[in-house]
Amino acid sequence: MSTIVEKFRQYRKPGYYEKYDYHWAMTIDLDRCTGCEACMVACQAENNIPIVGEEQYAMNREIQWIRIERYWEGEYPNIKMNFMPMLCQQCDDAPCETACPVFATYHNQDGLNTQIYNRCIGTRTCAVYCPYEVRYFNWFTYTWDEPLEQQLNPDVSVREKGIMEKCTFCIQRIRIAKDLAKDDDRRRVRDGEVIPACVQSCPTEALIFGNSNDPEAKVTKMMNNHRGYKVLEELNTTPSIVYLTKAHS
Amino acid sequence: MFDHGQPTYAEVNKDIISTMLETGPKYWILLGSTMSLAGIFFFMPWIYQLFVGVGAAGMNRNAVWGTYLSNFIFWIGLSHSGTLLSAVLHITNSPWRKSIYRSAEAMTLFSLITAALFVMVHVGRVWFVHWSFPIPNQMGLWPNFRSPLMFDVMAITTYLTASSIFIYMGSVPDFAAVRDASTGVRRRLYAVFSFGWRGTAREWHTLGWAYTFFAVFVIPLAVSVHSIVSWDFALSAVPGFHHTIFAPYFVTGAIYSGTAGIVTVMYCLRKFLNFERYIGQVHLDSLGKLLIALSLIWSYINVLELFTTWYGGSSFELEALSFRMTGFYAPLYWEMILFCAFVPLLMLTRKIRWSWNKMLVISILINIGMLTERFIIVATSQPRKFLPDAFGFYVPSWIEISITIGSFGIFMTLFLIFIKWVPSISIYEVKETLKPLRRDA
Amino acid sequence: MSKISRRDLLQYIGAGGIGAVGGVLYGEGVQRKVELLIPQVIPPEDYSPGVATWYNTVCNQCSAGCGITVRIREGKAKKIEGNPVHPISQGRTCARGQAGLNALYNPDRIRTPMQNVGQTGAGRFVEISWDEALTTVGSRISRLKIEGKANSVRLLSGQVRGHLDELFAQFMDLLGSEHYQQYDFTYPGTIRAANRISFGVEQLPYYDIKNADFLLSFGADYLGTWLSPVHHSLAYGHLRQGRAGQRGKTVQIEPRMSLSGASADEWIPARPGTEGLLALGIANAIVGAGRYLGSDRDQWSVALEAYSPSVVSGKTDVSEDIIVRIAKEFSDNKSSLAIAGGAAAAGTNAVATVVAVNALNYLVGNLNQPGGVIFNSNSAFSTMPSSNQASFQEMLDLVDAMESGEVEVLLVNDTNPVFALPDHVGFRRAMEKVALVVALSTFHDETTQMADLILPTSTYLESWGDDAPDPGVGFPVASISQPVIAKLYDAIPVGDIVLSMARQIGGELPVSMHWSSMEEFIKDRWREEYVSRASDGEDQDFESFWRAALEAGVWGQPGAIDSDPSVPSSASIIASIADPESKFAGNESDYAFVLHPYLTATFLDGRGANLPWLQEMPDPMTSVVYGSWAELNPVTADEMGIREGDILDIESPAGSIRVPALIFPAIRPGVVAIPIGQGHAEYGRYAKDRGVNPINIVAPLMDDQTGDLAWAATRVKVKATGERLHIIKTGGVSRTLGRQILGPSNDHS
Amino acid sequence: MAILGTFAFEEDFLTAAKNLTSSGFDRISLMSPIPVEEAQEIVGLHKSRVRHFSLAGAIIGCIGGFAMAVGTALVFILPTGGRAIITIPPFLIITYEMTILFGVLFTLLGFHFVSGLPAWKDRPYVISASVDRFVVVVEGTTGEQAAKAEAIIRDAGAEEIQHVEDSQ
Repeated sequence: MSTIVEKFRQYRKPGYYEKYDYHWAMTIDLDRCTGCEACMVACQAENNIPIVGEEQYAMNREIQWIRIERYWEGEYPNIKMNFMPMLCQQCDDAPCETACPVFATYHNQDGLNTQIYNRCIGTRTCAVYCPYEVRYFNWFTYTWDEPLEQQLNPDVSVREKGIMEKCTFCIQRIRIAKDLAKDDDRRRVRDGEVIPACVQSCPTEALIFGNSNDPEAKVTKMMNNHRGYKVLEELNTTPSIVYLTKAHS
Repeated sequence: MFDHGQPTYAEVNKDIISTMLETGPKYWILLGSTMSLAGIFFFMPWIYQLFVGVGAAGMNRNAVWGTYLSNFIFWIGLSHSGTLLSAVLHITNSPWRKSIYRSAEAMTLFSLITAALFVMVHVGRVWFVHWSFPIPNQMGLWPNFRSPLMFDVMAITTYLTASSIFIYMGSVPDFAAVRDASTGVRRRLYAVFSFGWRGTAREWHTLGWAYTFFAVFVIPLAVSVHSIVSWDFALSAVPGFHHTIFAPYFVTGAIYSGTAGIVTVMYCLRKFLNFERYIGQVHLDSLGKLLIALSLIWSYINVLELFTTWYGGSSFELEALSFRMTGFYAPLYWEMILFCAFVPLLMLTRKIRWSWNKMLVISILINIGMLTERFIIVATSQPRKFLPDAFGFYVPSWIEISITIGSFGIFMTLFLIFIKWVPSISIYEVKETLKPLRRDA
Repeated sequence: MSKISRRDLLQYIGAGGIGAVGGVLYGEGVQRKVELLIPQVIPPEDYSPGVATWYNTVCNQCSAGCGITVRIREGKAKKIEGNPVHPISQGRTCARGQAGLNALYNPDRIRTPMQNVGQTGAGRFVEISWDEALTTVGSRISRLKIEGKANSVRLLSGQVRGHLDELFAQFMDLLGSEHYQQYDFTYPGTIRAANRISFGVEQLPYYDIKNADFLLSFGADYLGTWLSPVHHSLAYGHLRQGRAGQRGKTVQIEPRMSLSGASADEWIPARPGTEGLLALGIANAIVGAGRYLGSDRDQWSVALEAYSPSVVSGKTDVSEDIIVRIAKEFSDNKSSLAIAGGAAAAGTNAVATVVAVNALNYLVGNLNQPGGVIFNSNSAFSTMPSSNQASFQEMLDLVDAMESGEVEVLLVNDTNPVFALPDHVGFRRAMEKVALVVALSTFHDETTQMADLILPTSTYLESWGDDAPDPGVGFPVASISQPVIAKLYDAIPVGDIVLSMARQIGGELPVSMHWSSMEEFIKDRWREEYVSRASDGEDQDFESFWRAALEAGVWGQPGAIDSDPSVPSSASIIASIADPESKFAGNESDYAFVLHPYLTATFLDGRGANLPWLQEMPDPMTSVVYGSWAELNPVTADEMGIREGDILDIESPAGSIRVPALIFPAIRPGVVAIPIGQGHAEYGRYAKDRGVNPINIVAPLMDDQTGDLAWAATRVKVKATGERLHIIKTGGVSRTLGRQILGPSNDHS
Repeated sequence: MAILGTFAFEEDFLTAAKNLTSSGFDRISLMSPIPVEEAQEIVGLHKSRVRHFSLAGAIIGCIGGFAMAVGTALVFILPTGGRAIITIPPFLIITYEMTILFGVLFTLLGFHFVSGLPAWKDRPYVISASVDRFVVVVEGTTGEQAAKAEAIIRDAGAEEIQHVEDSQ
């Protein structure tokens, strides 16, 4: 009898990710984050994110792969502000992946929730299904005023209208790091060799990135921190980002 | 069955086929206006949106589904009229369905086509929408059959084929009747349409069996189509969508709005093609009773949904519920409740249920209520999901409103074409309901 | 049809449904621009398509001087990152630093020299060539020099450090005019003056937040805009979670919660202008409770007796037990640090406030201690001119000089006084009286619009220069700024403009300023520095040192903290304590609110407003974009019946502006806060006619000791105009509604 | 030679049909404007062979649908949502839809096979058969066979009798 239960559990949770060599993860220390939004501008510079303009912004159509959420706590005069960077959680059981009718988003060997731009037909189901609302749609083909387009990063494709986009953990940097590691006598990517643009520019080092399959990685240790928790854990999307609550000295 | 006395077989033929052959100037004016309505209000904004991008509509980051999808569901809902009338009542062979089931099926087919068009308008890159069909393509990738949208694609294509075969096979004998009653090109054309039907016992026997099988297949299909359409919402984790009651809720809503649609169409057929003799009081009365039953089921499910949400007490669901009932769209919500739950109760009195004009008004109100219901589900649950700082707002833009109006144009155009090409009342079924001719009579 | 590639054909076939027709027409309509893979005919030597190269330079988006490294692909700058070896940025950047590429590739850059035709300020410019422009300037100045009226040539620059500052000083000395001034709205003049009075030090000290246990900040938004935000953020991160098992505590005292207030453990909204009094109250509590064991305890208690916590709490609206508790924590912690800045150092009692805070630092003995106030030794460059930062009073004198016609030629470099000074000062009108105004600037800002002659300068990413960061990091540091890409357009770096002007003017200028380019000048100065320091055993020849410095982007002597940490005597500090009574423009009865203009992390003082990424970046506290707003406490807003988006008419004794209201829970009821940065009349498509500039209604009050503008000492009256405006913000409902988003335990509701 | 008898009333039509079948004529076709069950029994039609086609179609659809879903999922292994590659519940829905689709298509196919339509070669037919007349046609009769059939039709009360060509 137990084999059937075991088989069903194995079927229900194939657990692809133990077998893959990398499982990229990130920890965000809310005690360090000061809400300065350097990560947002860094991400915009690295990933060719367009400027949507004033009236599009007024219609709530901004494109910000990582955004800072603000939560007031208490009332004047003992009022507190809590910042929370919110980006794609690269969930292991992502509700958006099963929803896409054309496999424009799936879970690759790096444990990343990939978004394939030329495959997307724009049904936007993934954005409805994402509880974190971190998927952004190209409502128009956005343009860069001349000569701003010279700044576009050649490693990241520029999206046309009708395509969904989201944080990819700077997959172009991960690919380059894996290629360099492969050329260097086929070793694995060491901890700290690849970091996304937001982690690299965060001035308070609140964001830590690494391979959570590797027990010595800094991120794995941080993930086991007693302050660690996952946002909307009760929806059991098993996100790959662990937030660390604000401590009280 | 017939308010103004029994017509003879020949009169039946003449009456129904005459509506097809003689086309007065009024018909052309009506056809021209509906085609321009469709063209100006539906296709031109759509072409504009194709050039500019889906941003022309009012959707934004957190309400990525807008009126296009709620219209899609409304039109799929309307398509359930045909299934119910022709298939279910055919199986239970109730006599009163016989004269109205053909145009009900036509309503099914044309609202399905309009719904399919809405998918094209809704999708961001319509020039790659063929990737969602399981046909080989440039990238060698096959669609993801785990996605509710793939269920949609499969269910709606199946439903489209099934209902078009269903209506076509049902009207083959009538095509033969038209063939015999017409000359020249039209005769040769209908000879082809009717596959050379002669009405022999073997043909009637095979058609009877095939038709029954079609009906048997279409009923579960219709139920599955609308539950699959509800699963686009129900399989998500969004607080306003994620209820297990959604499948029966949508199926009931669909049959309910479909039946209301039939009453509207019957009224128009009676008025413009003066079928007073064929569509009588009994149809109106039975449709009215059906509407009352369906509205009670619908209200029950609505109350059930509110109760379970309130009883559950999760902050997400309660917030979605409170925004729906007291937020910006609260008047729309209460208007929906009024039109779909309370107005139909008027039909309990015979005085209202028997007057065609009152029933027309009630059926139109019901359908307006159902359109708002779909819009409410889409517009009030999406902007307020889990993270309060990401709450947003959704207001349809002029393009969405004009495309919604235009979609009725498309439906009416198709229906007007149908009236001239296919007998809108099934000739042989009406004859069946007449008392057979007796030698001594 | 033109040639159809295989991909286009498939796209047309693939266009399913009626959309096909639209797709075909649209596909043809878009002509693809042919782009060359290698832009130049002969590419530079380190150029290979597909391979990225990194160049280290210095960020110039604010005066912190962070070292940055820029990624270059195919001769185009792609990404700015922090320079990992630079002690200020340590590999990190802030939002403004990242947006440097927007300035480099900004569509509204001035591309060729321009001459104003028609009325000054009308903005009708015609393009002229470089030598034509230089001859007009050169001949005018040399004629004045010959006539002995060299003093009528004035150079007004933004905050410039390093050898470019020395070049400017040398140029003006050789001309014979001693009117070389710098004006920068964000310049910490009052803090520098207070340190000079308290500790007798000229350089700004290094506030070592990293090793502090308890940080008490009087108005200083050290995480957003105060002195060196990136370095302070790094320190803040370490203060919080950098040390195992130990978490520093921060307290912020300011009327309106800034970015640092949001991250602080305690936010104390003292009454505006009374921060100095509060500091002295805390000092009194420390000395009174016997926690200061220094020998001169009784002189301290005499000096502080007037500021007992009970008296101070009345005036500052901060309860007595909070003052006593803060004092206890401040003195108990091993290393606690007090800093002052922002609005606290921008009242009429600015210097007195900072002196009071310095006294606090002295009382806990954290001077020159880790986690305290570490005095910087002299700068890395020996030959540095004394700082000639103009105070507000000196700017008024400049305006009077211009009005009276004393100024013949005004050179304006990289500063925008027309925007940064209140309109009633009349800088714009005075510029019309000047015969020749020459603007050396990269963008068409308000001041450049008034110029007669515009000489386009290249951005910091295309020009040579160096920088000794001030405030330093406790040891001498010198960073090099080198061009990362080939110069864009017909612009010239400002250093080269000065050298070519010197050559144009003739006389002894070209003799002593003999360098042909800024690079040569910088290299020459570094060679002198290298030779002067070579005596202590560095045997590398200069060339390899120069190449290594260029590659690293920075040079420093970490170990070189001078041996005896000279702690200033307490007598001077006691003597410097003055009664920090603050005055406000406008009496309380008519002008009920205190105006609290504040520097924003997005635009700082308005210089970032023309960068699209910053315009579209939500304001860190209110998440508002593309506009200005006035923050009001929810309670006062209710009383006045004001809702979010109502346009308010805010009037001060010096003027009035119209700005939409925003309900902001973390602000004192009697204060209205307006962000500085928007409200540009010119300055490019992203900034033009957007929002409102609160500096224009700041009354011309000044700090009594330094003459700096007291921009936080103005009272205003607020009246709703009845009109409404949609404030664009990303925030939805900024409350967690009981959902466990910020942590498992539900204490964040 | 084919004899074609037109009847105004249904019971005469049925009596003619019964007499013709009992007297051994086999190539009889009974045409009527509405389906008449007794006529179908007379000709010996009870359970139509269309039902085999439907069943076959349903089974093919079921197997085909599941095979399609599983086959396409295995072309490229793309794990989504942490679930298995071959996820049974969604594929069952696809199977359900395909079952119905192929069921309907095969029923249509069955209709065409069993009923012999579409047949465009001209066969004995009277226009009024689709309006209000019941028609009996006896084909492949010669000489006295035709006379005998004609007699049966006449005493059943035929309105009109015609001699027409056989159907090819």
